[in-house]
Amino acid sequence: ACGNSSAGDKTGDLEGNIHTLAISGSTSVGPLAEKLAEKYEKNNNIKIEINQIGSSAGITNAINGVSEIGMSSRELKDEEKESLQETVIAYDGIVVVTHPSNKVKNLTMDQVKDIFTGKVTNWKDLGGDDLEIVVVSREDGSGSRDAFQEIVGYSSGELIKSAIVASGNGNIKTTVATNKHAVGFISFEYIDDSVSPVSINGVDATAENVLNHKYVLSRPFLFVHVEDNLTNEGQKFIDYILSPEGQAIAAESGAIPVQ
Amino acid sequence: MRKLKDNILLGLLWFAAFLTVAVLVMIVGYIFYKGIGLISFDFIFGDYSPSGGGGILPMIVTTIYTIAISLLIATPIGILAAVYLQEYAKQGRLVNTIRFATESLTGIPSIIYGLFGAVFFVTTLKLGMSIIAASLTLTIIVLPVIIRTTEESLKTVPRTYREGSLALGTTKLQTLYKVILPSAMPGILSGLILSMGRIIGESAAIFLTAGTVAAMPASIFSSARTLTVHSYLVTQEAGDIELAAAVGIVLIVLILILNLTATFISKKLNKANY
Amino acid sequence: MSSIPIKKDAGEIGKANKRKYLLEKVSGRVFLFCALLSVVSLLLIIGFVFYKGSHPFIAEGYSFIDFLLGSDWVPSEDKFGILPMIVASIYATIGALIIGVPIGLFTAIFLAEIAPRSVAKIISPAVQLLAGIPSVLYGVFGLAIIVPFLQNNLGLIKGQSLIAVIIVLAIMMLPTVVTVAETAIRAVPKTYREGSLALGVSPIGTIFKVVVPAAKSGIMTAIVLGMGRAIGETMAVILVAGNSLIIPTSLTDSIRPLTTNIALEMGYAFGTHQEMLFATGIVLFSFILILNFVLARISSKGGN
Amino acid sequence: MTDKSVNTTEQQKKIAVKDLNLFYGEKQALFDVSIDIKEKEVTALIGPSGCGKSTFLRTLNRMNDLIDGVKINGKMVIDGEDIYQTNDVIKLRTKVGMVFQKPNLFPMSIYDNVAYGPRMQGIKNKAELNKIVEESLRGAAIWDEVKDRLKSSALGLSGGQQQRVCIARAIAMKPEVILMDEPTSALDPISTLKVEELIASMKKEYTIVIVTHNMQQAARVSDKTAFFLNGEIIEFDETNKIFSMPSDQRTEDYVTGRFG
Amino acid sequence: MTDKSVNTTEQQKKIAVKDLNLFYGEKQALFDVSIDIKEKEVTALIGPSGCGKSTFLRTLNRMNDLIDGVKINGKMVIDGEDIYQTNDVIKLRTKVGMVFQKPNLFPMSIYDNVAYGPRMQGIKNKAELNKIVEESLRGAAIWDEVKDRLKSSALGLSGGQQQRVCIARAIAMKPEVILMDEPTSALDPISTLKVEELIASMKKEYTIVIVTHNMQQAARVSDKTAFFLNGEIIEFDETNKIFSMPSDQRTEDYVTGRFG
Ligand SMILES: Nc1ncnc2c1ncn2[C@@H]1O[C@H](COP(=O)(O)OP(=O)(O)OP(=O)(O)O)[C@@H](O)[C@H]1O
Ligand SMILES: Nc1ncnc2c1ncn2[C@@H]1O[C@H](COP(=O)(O)OP(=O)(O)OP(=O)(O)O)[C@@H](O)[C@H]1O
Ligand SMILES: [Mg+2]
Ligand SMILES: [Mg+2]
Ligand SMILES: O=P([O-])([O-])[O-]
Repeated sequence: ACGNSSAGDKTGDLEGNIHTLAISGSTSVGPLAEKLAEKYEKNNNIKIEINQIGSSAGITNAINGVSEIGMSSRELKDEEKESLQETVIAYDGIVVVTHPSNKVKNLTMDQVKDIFTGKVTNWKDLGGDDLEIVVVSREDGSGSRDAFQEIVGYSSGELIKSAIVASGNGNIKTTVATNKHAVGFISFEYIDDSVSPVSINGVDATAENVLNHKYVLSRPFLFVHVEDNLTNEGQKFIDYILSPEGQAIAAESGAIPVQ
Repeated sequence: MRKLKDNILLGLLWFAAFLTVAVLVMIVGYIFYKGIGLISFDFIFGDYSPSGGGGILPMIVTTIYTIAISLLIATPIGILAAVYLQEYAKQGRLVNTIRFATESLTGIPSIIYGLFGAVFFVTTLKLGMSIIAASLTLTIIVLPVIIRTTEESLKTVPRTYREGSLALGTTKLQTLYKVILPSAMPGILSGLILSMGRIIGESAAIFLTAGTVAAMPASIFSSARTLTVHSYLVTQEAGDIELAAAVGIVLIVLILILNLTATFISKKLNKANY
Repeated sequence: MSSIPIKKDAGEIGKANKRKYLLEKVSGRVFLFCALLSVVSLLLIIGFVFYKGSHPFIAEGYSFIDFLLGSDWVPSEDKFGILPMIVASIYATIGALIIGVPIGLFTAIFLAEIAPRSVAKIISPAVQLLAGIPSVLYGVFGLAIIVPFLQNNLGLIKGQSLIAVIIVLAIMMLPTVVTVAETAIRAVPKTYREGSLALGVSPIGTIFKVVVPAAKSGIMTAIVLGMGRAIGETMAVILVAGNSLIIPTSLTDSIRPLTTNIALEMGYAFGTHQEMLFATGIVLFSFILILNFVLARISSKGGN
Repeated sequence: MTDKSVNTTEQQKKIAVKDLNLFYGEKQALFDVSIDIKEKEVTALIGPSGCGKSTFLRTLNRMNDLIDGVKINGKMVIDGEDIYQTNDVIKLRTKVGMVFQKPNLFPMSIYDNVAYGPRMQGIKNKAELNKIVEESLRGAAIWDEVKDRLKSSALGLSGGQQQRVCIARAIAMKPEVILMDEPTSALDPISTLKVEELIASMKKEYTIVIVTHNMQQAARVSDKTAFFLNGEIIEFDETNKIFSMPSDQRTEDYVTGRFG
Repeated sequence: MTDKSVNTTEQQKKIAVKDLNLFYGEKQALFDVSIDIKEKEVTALIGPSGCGKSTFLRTLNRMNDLIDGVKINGKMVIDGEDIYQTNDVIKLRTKVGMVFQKPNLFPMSIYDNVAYGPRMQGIKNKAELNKIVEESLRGAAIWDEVKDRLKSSALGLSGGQQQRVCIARAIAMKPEVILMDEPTSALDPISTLKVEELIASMKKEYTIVIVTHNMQQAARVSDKTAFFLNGEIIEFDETNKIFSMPSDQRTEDYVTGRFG
């Protein structure tokens, strides 16, 4: 993934010396990383390639050297930890969302669990209309799903079988936005008017509440790399992200800064 | 009795054709209806910005790159392979094996090509996620299409041309490039159009081999995002149907332009041939 | 003295042709090489997928039977059963064929035999153009129009369903089926038509009793290619299938066909999970080969 | 019924063509063609290539309707009915059968080929169909050769056999007129002979119009011969007369092989 | 050079065929064919359809090599060289030109069609090509008709013109022998006449072998005639003799139109 720029005749040395930083992985981290990279590239002579191909693919790429840095929205597995260094670049809140017409605006964590494991199947049992519940989940292996399940306290095997499995936050959002039975979960960054966020145990899903640990549905955004593969330029980009300027950009785009 | 049956069948034929046309009009209409609002000069010719706004020029450029490179590699190989099968090979086991292989290749879902490309071109051949890796993967995808269509159009070249040429003491090779290929050209071109469609429409295989970098590619060794991958990501991750549709409009127009160009060239060639 | 130039002359002519023959030989080899390249790529792909996909069963002690017949797919808990997906793929393909093939064939017949030339000249290229529209866009259309439509009009709790997949796939195979079948029907010798019409048979009778049967093999190809599209399609299906891990028992159940399973999870899979996705690919591939084989059989039988 | 002498002259006039002109788009292919064809006679149409024989033959069952841009004027009356005034082409074609230059059997079994027409007429009864098929194949002098393989593909037959099955297929519709466009030109001599014998025997029941390039054939099988040249009928007379003492120089040139 | 009497008998024997057998796969199409063809004569091959005329003609320039499964044995000597012993088919085909039944010009201009062969032989010189093209078209008696449209499509010519351009294309290679397979069967009478005249004039320079279905044509253009039947040569003799007093009954039957 090294830009052996052959079109270097015009811009000469400048072009030729540009370092290409290859980053790939989580589709949740991707948009944030793109924004950070956009700002960073403006002031630095560097080209950053960001590929949103899923957390595990990114981790694999980092391990076998296809990418310098991998992005993950899930915790590393033990065998991955052996070869990789990780850096938390931000936190991400996960919100339970429903159709805007849904009267249920608050749920307890137990209720969330009952919904996703199929113990409760009608909104009327939760104070809503007499409507069957349609559960929408992310795909097995997704960082968002891993984190959500772990915090709510159920396993993939317990997820109600008839759940719709949507790939990507956008897909969940579209599904929930067009179905008044539906409930799903998405990243903070993707919230808009088309869906209605649900507070958990009375706590609203805001960055503030995540930071003060009142809102517990959150997970880290990770940059991972193999120790020896990280170049100076790569290190500098990570440093930039962790700097106040970088963290401000993260906050702006809906993620939660690391203090 | 027969008349009634005829009329019913005729009605069904009209109905089916109407249905097909209606569905197709609906799809194109829907895409235009949803996306047209976003179409602007800046959208098509502007650089992309992750923080919103921005255009899709990098994706257009990437798309054109992938089409050009894949066809550049696949066209000669495909045509020559077809020439071998149709003009040179003794019809027998080897030819049947090759035909079976090419036919099976057309049946493999593109996600499997994507996986293969990701491991073989990206990792093993160390091309990295790049336009070239994606193009090589796409080459394998369209090769069978080109071979099949070329074979078909070679079949339609009258035997009399071959005989006429050979009887003048020319070699097979001379006959091939002076007489046979020129008159098979329209058919070959329509195969290339089909291949272009396949390349443009591909997402899974490209996504895994070229990646999704939303920036103007510096070279063919850069990671990049094609229009189709863009509309895929926009749908799946951002859930932005309007944007996906706007990209769709650009795609449809691009396909239209390429088709018309190819048809035009084919007409020109035909005229040159009379 | 005089014999030398003659000899030389003769030698030259021979040489000129010799070069031609040599060129002939070399080019033949080059053509063969190109043809073999496609075989090599197929072998590479098959080899690669099989190598990856068979690993868990050979080296890690998973049972292939459990893989095929198991109905639980929970990769994080080491459960890999793809029966629901096999069933889903079969249902979706058959359903799409049932809807898409007749409509496609009738449209093709209409375009080739009934439509005025001017009309066919507009519709046929338009239909071909649609074959080139990326499948993602069909998926977007499905998700934004078909899914809500089914939900609202059939009174379902969710529109992502087997029927939605069938409709989307049927639409997607239309351009292929129409285009290939139309070509085949147009290629039927005029003499058949004349023969039938001269017997006082109506044009419609002629079409259905003589022309269409004579185009059988081309029509079969149209169906095979359309089916290939249906089985192999991923991106549109992901959006409208619902991807639930149940064995569908009704048209309104959400399904997860084999292709979507691979595409859905490949980005997140690693280790055994990833290998199992390759194994899913093997099943899919075998599925396609078997179907191609069966259809080839049927059509060659029909041909006799 | 098969006795000619019973018929009055008026009845004998099966087909009456008067001042027929035919155009392919701008190009005129037939010029003021007039001819009367009698019932239960064999009429041969001869003439050099491209002179309009096929075109004329195909006007008799309106097969030219299938070609875009064909314009016809003049009068063509069969059994007292102007065939270009009626809309029932199907009826016309049922009455006027046709055998083509190249055998054009459908890719079906022999039986299905012959039964095709009657079936499309609505005849479903198995026994009745069997009867029609057998009679037609016998009528076309091919029954003995194919009776054991009725269910096998018609395309497996030799050219001559195929052509006779084509004739059987036409006979199965019980037509009154049979048009044949160079029916033996694709056949070997033995098959040709068989088809010629068949034509000779068929004229007891059918009115036959045959196009041929082969002068000897015209002489052998026909009662009357019409000589076409450049879209016109130059001469129409008893076959004997045309071949022994034609009244037009051009006819003589042609039949004696001075051109063509 | 053009005076026949100068040649000795041995020289006159341009082509000598001895006991030639040809098989299409299992099926034998030629049986023990032996024939000597003299230089600068026109030899006509006649016989009913399927008797092997075309097959035989095509063995003379090894066009049958193109067909899978063809097996040949026997001896075929042209100019003293056994053409099935050499590997240089190109040289053979340059020497033995061929004109086909249907004019088969390439979809190029008239000029390019005629220049095609010489160009493929490596002649690039513009002036030289121009000369060859003009000479060949003159030789084929078509120059005056096409000289103003050399650059326009050859496919826009009439059938007869096309056939003569085909002949010009063959002549352009300066062959010694020209094979013609029913060269006028697709042509109208006027074109046919022109091609026949051309053949008559060409025999001053070329050895010509022509297949024809048309007895009159054979009689008009050829010096010698060979009658084929079922893959055998039944009779080979002076054309006059074949048509006036053939020695074989089957030949007589055929030339008098008793079959075929
Ligand atoms: N579909 C057509 N469109 C235009 N012209 C046609 C068409 N069919 C035939 N012609 C022309 O009409 C004339 C008469 O053709 P027709 O086929 O009737 O000749 P024919 O006497 O049957 O010749 P042949 O003996 O070669 O079969 C010819 O000049 C031919 O080129
Ligand atoms: N490619 C082939 N494969 C098998 N059999 C063939 C092939 N070509 C010709 N034949 C057979 O060989 C025999 C001689 O054919 P050929 O074409 O030489 O006849 P012909 O005398 O030229 O007939 P025509 O006058 O119809 O052109 C025929 O029985 C024919 O069916
Ligand atoms: Mg005709
Ligand atoms: Mg022949
Ligand atoms: O795309 P993910 O962030 O859910 O892995």
